[in-house]
Amino acid sequence: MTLIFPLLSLFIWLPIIGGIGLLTLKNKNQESLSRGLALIIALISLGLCIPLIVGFDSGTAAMQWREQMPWIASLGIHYALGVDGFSVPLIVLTCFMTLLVVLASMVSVKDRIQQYLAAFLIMQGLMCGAFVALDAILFYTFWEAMLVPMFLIIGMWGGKNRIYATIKFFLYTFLGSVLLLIAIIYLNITARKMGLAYDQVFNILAFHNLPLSLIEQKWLFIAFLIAFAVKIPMFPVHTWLPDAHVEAPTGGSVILAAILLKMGGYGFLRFILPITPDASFTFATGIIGLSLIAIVYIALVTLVQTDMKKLIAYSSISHMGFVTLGLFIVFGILLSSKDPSSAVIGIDGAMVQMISHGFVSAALFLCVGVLYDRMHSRQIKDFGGVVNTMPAFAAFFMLFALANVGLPGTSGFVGEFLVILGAFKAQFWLAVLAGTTLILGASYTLWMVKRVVFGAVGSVAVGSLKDLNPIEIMMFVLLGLAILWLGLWPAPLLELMHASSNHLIEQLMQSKL
Amino acid sequence: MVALSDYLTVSAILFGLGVAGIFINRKNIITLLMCIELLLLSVNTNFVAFSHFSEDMPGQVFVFFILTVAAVESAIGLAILVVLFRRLKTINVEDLDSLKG
Amino acid sequence: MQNIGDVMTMQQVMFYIFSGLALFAGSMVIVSKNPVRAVLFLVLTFISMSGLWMLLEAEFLAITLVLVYVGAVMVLFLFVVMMLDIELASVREGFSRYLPVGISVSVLVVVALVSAVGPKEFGLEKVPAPAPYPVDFSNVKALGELLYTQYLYPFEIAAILLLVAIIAAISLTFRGRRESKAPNPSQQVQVRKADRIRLVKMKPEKTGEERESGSII
Amino acid sequence: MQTEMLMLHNLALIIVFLPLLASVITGIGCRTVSRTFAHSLTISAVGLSFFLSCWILKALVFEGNPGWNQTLYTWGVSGNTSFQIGFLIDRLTALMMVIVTFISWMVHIYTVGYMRDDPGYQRFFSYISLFTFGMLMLVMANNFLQLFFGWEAVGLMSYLLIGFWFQRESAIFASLKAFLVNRVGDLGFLIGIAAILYYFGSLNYDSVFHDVRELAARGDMLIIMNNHEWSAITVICIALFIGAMGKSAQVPLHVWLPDSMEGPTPISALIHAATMVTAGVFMVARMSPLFEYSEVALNFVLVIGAITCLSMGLLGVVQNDIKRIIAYSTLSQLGYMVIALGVSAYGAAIFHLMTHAFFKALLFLGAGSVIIALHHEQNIWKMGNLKKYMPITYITMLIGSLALMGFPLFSGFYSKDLIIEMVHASELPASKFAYAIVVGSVFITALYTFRLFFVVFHTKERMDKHSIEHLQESPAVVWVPLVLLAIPSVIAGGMFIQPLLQGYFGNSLVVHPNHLALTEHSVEFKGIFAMAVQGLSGLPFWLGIAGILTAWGCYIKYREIPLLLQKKFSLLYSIFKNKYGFDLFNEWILAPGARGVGWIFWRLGDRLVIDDIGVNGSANSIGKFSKVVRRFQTGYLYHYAFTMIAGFLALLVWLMLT
Repeated sequence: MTLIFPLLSLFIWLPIIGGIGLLTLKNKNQESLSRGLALIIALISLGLCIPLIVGFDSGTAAMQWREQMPWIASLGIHYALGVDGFSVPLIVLTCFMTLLVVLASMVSVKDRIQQYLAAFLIMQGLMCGAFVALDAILFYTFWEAMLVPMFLIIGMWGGKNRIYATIKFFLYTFLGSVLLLIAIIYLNITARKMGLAYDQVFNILAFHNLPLSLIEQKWLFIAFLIAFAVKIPMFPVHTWLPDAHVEAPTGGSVILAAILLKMGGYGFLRFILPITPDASFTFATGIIGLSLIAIVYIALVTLVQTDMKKLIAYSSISHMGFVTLGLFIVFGILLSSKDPSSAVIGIDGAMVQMISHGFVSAALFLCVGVLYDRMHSRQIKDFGGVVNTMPAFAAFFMLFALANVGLPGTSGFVGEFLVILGAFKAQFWLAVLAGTTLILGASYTLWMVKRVVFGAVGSVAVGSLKDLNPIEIMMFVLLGLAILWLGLWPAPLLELMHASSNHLIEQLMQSKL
Repeated sequence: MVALSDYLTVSAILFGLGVAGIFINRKNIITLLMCIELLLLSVNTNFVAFSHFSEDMPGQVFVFFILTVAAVESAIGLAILVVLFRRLKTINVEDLDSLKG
Repeated sequence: MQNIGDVMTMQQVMFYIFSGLALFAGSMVIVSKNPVRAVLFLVLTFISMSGLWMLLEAEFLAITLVLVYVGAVMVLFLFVVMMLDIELASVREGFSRYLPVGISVSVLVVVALVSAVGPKEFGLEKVPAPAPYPVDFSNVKALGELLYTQYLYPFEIAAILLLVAIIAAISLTFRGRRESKAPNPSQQVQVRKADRIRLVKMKPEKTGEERESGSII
Repeated sequence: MQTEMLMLHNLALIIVFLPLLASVITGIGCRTVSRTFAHSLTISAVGLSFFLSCWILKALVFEGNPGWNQTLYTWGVSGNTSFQIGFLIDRLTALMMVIVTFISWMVHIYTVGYMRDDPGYQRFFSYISLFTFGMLMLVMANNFLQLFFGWEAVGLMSYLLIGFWFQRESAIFASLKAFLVNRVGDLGFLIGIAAILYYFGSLNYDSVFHDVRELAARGDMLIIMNNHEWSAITVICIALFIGAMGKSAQVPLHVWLPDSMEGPTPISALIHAATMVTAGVFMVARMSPLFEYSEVALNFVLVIGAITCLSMGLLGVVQNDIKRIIAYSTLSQLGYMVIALGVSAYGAAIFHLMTHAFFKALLFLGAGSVIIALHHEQNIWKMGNLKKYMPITYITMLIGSLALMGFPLFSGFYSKDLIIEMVHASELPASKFAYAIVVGSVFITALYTFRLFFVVFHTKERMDKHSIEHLQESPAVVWVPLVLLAIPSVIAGGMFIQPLLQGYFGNSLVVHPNHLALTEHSVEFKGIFAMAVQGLSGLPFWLGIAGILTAWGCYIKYREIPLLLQKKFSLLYSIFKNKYGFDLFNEWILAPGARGVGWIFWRLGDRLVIDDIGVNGSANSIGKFSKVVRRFQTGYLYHYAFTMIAGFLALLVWLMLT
């Protein structure tokens, strides 16, 4: 084992230790102190992304920045970390979003700020942990541990109906997790049977190469699918998301939408597709069907929502439909064109869609948070003519809404564009159905904008709104720049995961049978 | 000669008495305990009988242990009974339903 | 040994006497109204059973049953029964109501058991009686040899179990030591005025006259 | 030569990004910068872009520069597909650049006067500059991705500008409608792009145009339904054309354009008459190498264009809002252009696009001039005899109207006559039908144009007293652009027809040898005046005259005729008034239908089936089950004992029986 700088460990443990430190802080002005500390930790974490990206070799699909040491030695469980082109963008997204949440809390959270910030920092560490874990049990540990801070965040700082929402959220995700564990254990047993080395029996990369019969793959696929589909969330296991979002505090919604949902997509990339390629092929039609339902059906449901957060939550589901669609049209493309490199577009599209959705949905939730802080309402009917009193806010809101609509030049476009291009390669009608999001997405987003932002001043409360303060402006500018950058020049992101996407396609082309 | 089945029958009848006692004395916890003693006694008799007829000593060792456990059980049971009575001023089983789901 | 069918041997006589006694006493245990009498019948059951055990050449256990069980446990029962003041009427309530159920269930049990262990399975033909032990055979010695060699470990555990039972019984029924009633001088010295006296401010009540005249002094 | 090319490359960059820069500066600082700063910055930026565009046009036309294809940067690489951003400059692009920057510049100047009192002054300038940027990106694109970017960017600006007066409910409604209808077209466009990527493996024009012949020869088929195969190229072309239908407002995606008149008038002139709506026409012309290989698509284009041309012209006759009349006229004229595209007369379509841009911008700005003079009154029946008060507007509007109806020597005559000739010469199955429509539409065009003209500028004064007192000619910033636009409205046709027929577009437009009507025609061309004289004897001219006379008869001389007709054909009238029911269908069936379906999905699917039955249902059933099971837990010892014994007994019996 060569000694390298434990950068990835730092990503995990710096925020966690920082968060625990915040909890133990006792001081006269502990609130402002904890705010400052949290900000510093979040900034350092984001700063750590620079060496991560600079030191990352995008030319290879191999895991980098690897760390490995025994954890539960008797079972062969290791503390194994590493990143590839799929995890790096997600880590950066995580650090970025946590910084935003910390910034947002500066103005909007008054109650138990210390614990609030601590929960988010710990959350950050755990999420990074899940993205970098190479050991299945380690991944599972982070995956499960993540539920706890989120549970607390919604349960403690949430809205009126928060208990129902938290329990629904917890039970839903927990149901999936149990199956995930079973699948991991099954893989472990298979790995032992194959006589794999002691440090390989829980290694995810070793799982990728396990020979599995079709029936085994099918069962594993279903177990993994339930675990990850709940997180994404796919139709029909999506109903926890609107409830959780509506009750969650702004920061909770941001993290939930921006990163937790990506866990599901990441799980597809890391577990389902490489471990069970043949089962994925078998079930591809079904998953594509569910994705299309998510895109069209959920978009129609979104249209009639009256609560802004619920609307954005439903729109998230609809957008995440593109992620699963992108991942599974790959099989269709491979069938119809044989050229493996033309199938990469699906994976790329899904990945870009995840990152972009992270930015866009977070931005929209922050916008709703800004309005909620001032009006204590999220009902669309309570607003109208916000632009009259909050022009700067309206401009940002418009930008983010357009990104949600998928306007070219914003990040929202890139993922959808790539996925639709890929979908056409697979099947004509897939592209048409996926393309309806162009119309439906615009309908629900801009209709909301119309009712909230435009028009004459709707009520006295709207008339007395105050425009953004500097911290909020900073937040929105950061997000706006990220969205525009990704929309106008996604090349760096695509380049980053280029090798990993190609590698995944190779894995998919090789049947395990 | 007395057959093994005779001993077993006697102990079976004794067991039946113990069971019947539990049913018809369902109010009185002391009688319940006594009935349990009856059950144990019949079981022990079985052990002794089998041990004798199969000329196998460890059967009696078992009885020895069962006796120990039975003694312990009744000691603790009675202690609990005393505490219970002190607390609730009753040993009527129908009043003792805090385990009710 | 040849005239089994004709004459009851001494053994058989003893068996029937003891088992009849045991069953009678056992049934009295469950039907007697007075718990004290129930306990006494239980004692009788035990004693007759120990007689049966004697017939089975388990002398040590038979003696132990009488000495330990009857001598200690049953006395304990008696003790408790007498100590607790039990209303007999309420305890006997519903006796006749449950009688049919109890009897039918127990008859079922007995029938099932007897058909399982009856002569068909364990009769003399199937399980012949063993030859009696020689005169110099010591049941105690044989048991002791087993207990202190092969079963030493369980034996010790049984001892521990008894110890635990003792401690548990004591701690369960222990009411706590009676506190000393002697005053504690250090506490007495530390007492402050506020601990003892509370001053309350009240509006003076108006007298009847004042109320009538309406004048204020 | 090398340095010159480099300079031209940089020029193209500057042309595009100057308006963007100006827009961003004014946009970000729209609360802080002064009005003067805002308009001088954007006007000079767009003006500079215009002059530089002229320079490029000059280099292409007079200096023999063949045009170039420059790559700006790589947008992204996915698999073996590389998406690049860059510019394709050829004669078509250069002409479009000049038109766009010129009209935009005029509108910028005009806006100074028109929006003088508006609180959103700086924002407005930022928007229209940004629009100019988007339009330039669109016309200068050298690949489909960037084309789509520009396409959506102008759509967005149109959305923002229609809803510019965001306090007006009708304006924000119209803006949303415009965006959504455009999105329907965009869906088709995007499918077309996806198809192009699938069949050509690239989105760059040059490789696509290069490979198209091969694809056509190969005859790839795309299975649409089970046993329904379409040729790939037809699918691509029709999908792209659906995009064009959205942007260029062809039936049935035209519904947004009349409503878009809720926006400020300069916007109507710039976006909804001269530039953006012609993007579809431009796009089809740009894609001529593709369309030429699909007879089916061309027929489709032709039929859609013809339907739009006639049906929308008819609606123009019954409208009363000055801007809406011009808007329907725009729709009808777009129909002309699309017809021209359908018969492969791409050059003629672009020609008409150009002349139309000039005279329609002129008409809109003239209408705007009237509107501000009357304090935002738009109903033509509350105007009248304005020639007395607004002579410059009157004359320029007259020029615009004559150009629109295609009076000989005016620009509209040449372009329209050319289109009519082309349709006549075409051999497509649908061309006979289209020919009847284009000729008939000349009459209708003249009728609604002069109806507007006569009612507004002649007849008696119907304004209220207050308005008359303040009535006067608009200020110079308003009428100077009118004059500047009136000049090309007159001369652009004559100036441009000769180079057009002599192959101005060169290889930037491709016509299949089977459809070579345009070049054949050039042989017969004998000069602009000869053409005008020849036009005097043609059927279209007399139809136009008839139209003017009818308008004069109905609206000046015998005012009762239209009322009589209205009563007599009340059913027809109400159909026209309701715009054939498209709006009714959209507003009462389509939109509520979608919402209703959404509502049903939400309540029935999400709430009832998934949440209540699935999620809460399973939780409740577990709860109910436990409630039942709980009964066994009575707390009575003897119950437990009984259960134990019963179990034991059962076991015993079972053991014995087996």
